[in-house]
Amino acid sequence: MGGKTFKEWQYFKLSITSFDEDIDNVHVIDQMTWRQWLNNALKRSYGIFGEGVEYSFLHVEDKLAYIRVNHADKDTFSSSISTYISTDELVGSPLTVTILQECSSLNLLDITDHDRIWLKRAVSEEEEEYCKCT
Amino acid sequence: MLVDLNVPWPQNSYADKVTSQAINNLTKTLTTMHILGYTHIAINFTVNHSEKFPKDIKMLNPIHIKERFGVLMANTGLKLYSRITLIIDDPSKGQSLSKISQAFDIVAALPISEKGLTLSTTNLDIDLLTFQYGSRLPTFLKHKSICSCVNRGVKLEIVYGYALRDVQARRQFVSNVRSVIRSSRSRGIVIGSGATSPLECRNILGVTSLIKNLGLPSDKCSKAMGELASLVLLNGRLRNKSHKQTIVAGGGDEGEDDVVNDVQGIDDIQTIKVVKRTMDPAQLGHASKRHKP
Amino acid sequence: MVRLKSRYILFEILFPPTNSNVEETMSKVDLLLSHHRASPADVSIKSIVQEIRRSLSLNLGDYGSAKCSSLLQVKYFSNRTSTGIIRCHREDCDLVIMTLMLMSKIGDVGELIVNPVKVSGTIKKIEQFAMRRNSKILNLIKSGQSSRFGDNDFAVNDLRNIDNTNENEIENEND
Amino acid sequence: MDRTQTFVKEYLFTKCLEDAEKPIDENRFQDTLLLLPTDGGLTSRLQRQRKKSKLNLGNLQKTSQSEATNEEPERRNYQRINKNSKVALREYINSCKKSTEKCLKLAHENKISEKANLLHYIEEKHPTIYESLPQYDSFVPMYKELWVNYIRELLNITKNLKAFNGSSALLKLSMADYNGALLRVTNSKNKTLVGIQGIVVWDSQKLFIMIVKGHLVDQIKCIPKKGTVFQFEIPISDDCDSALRYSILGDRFKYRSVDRAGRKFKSRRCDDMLYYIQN
Repeated sequence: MGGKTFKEWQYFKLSITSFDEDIDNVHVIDQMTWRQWLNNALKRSYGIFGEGVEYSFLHVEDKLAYIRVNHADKDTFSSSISTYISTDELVGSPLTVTILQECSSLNLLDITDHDRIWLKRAVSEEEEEYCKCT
Repeated sequence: MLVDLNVPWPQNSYADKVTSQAINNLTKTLTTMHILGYTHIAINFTVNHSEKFPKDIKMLNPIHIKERFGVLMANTGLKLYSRITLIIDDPSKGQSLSKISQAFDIVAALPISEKGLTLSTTNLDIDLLTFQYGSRLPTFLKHKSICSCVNRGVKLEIVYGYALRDVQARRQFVSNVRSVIRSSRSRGIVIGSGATSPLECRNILGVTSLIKNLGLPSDKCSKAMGELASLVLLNGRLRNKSHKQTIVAGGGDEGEDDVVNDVQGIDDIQTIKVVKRTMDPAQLGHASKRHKP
Repeated sequence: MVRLKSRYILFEILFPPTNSNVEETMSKVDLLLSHHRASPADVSIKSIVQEIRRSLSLNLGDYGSAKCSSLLQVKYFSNRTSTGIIRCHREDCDLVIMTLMLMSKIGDVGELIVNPVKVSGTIKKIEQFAMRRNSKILNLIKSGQSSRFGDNDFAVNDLRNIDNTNENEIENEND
Repeated sequence: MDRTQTFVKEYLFTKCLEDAEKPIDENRFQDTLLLLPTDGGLTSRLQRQRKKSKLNLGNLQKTSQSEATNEEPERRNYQRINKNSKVALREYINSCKKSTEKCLKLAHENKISEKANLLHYIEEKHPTIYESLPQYDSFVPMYKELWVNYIRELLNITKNLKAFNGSSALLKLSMADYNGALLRVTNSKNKTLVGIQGIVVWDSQKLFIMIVKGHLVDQIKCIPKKGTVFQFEIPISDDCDSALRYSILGDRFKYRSVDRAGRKFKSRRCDDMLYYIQN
């Protein structure tokens, strides 16, 4: 019924590197470190109100992460993570994140085949949530 | 008509005593609210749903507004209402709302668990749904439950008092408010202060700018404090003072006489309004000249 | 060439009586007087600007504080009436009002509320509004001593007062 | 889909069936509404009949007999009685309106400004108009004796109000009959209605038909219930001048008193009643 389709979420595909091969393959970045990194990034550039941005992890694989952000805050999110270089207290060396892909619908995400399972689950959850009340 | 729906009553449960110092602090908060321009304030008594409630109706409402704040209301022209907020943790233990909602003007639910949230959004007859903004939300808020609850007429309350207390609470407040606004699609949002001391009261310009930054469109912001909040008051008062919103006790021509604004006129226990006879059949019946608003 | 668009915010500092107890019988005027007090000496333009900057960077981080403080000046602040005027960009006047609201102390003066009253495009209009508002408070205090009057006509920051339809009401009241 | 069903139930079933839920419970009511001619062309026949013969109170009985013969006699239900009374009521209101207009025109022409001598003048010159002119004073006893006593006895109001139970009174009042009540409009979306006061002649589903005591001539007014708040007072006893004041929220009162008895009102959002608080 809503005229423009109400876009709820924005999906990011992020990759984290420290531009230094051996450190990269030594450390495995788990979800906790990702969350810590993103939190620092948002805090540094947007303060408390930045940290309030609602985001959740669709899937985390070592250096790759798929994140879902509220559509209204997608600009603050992307601007804050692209301008932040973490200090070396997390992993021992500064880390930067590059945005590989940013899209507003799930099926546009280019994923390798073995990611099918979590993607299907995310899509189904999305459908069930979105269909009911406009 | 500027409404604030949440000024906390210092008592946490029926057991603990209310010190006069706390009452004084509450009076000071109410006066500061009045200075800032608020006209209708609801004093909020938060209690656990699973607590043992006193049996008879008179004991249910510990905020005796007339005795304690009668003079204040007369002096400043404030209109005070009583509100109960039920903390719903495990729905099985709580008892029925019908007896409770007769004693209070507004009934609100504060779910702190997943089951509590589903119960309060589906079949509880309440006016307001509020959350603990200082700590994590019970669950990830889904459109389905929140929007259906808003369509039913239950409003969502944002309490900005948590933002002023300390940095950690402010951080939680920001993310909670964002998810509330997202999940309710910025419909049916009401703003309350939750001010425990005079220092935590803010005027409408400050509050609307805070909520505007959190994502609520600006027209809904200004409506949240005035129009939607008065609808919550109307809904609550009609539940007690009228039979299913058809026949209402009281009423009259001047502005102060509808069921919301007429705080003293309608006698609480008997829900009747005794008044000098003004309508007699011999009067002429044509429409009165419309006095300029 | 479009000139620099800016907004002026009239704000006021209230000192609610947290320690002295308020009996209920105080009339409306005493309540008004108890809240408006001259601000102590060390609340000055410098300390206010410093506090605003600190609160901006805490709440809005680098990006927010940089954006706002590019044009953020406290043009006028008088200790006696504890009212002041802030100039800021048109886009982020909301951010500035929000930080004003989130501030709970200035320097080490703790017990205060910074209360934004009016936003307008030119400093002249703000001054006129401030003068009208102060004169309105003065008449209320003078007339208030004796009679008890309508409940919210005096509440100077109530909703009606903010939208400008009320301005002419005050105007014809004074002329 | 369910919106249409409540509309059909509210407007169709309440009129022609005692119990509006019956067709739905026996799920005779299919989802897809088949638009068949509902009553075999009765309304179209009625239309033709109205154009042919000028129907007024006098020959009402004659037409109902003639109709009953050529139709199946056993249609006893609500519909048959309802049809004639609706026509009669409409005729009555229109004739009253026409006659009050004529009176006002006459009063204007001969510059009569007093009600008494206007009535006097009309009585002599135009007996036909006078006969169909509504008289407010003839309705006053209906309110004074009939309605007030009925309500007072319904709520068993005694001199001292201590034993008076307010909430049960509200329940009874919501099911009471308001024909003959003295109502005044206190608040309404349509601001011109505010202040009108009159005795209810007929309380129909969507409006109160009231007779209003006018300065020059009394008028029949149809006040819509939607978006209006009416106020009425029940004097505790004839001599003492204190009374109980109640108001009726028109939006929620849209069912005729006979329907209201059984109807259970489900609690609804009151967003449309904002005019009630904002003056």
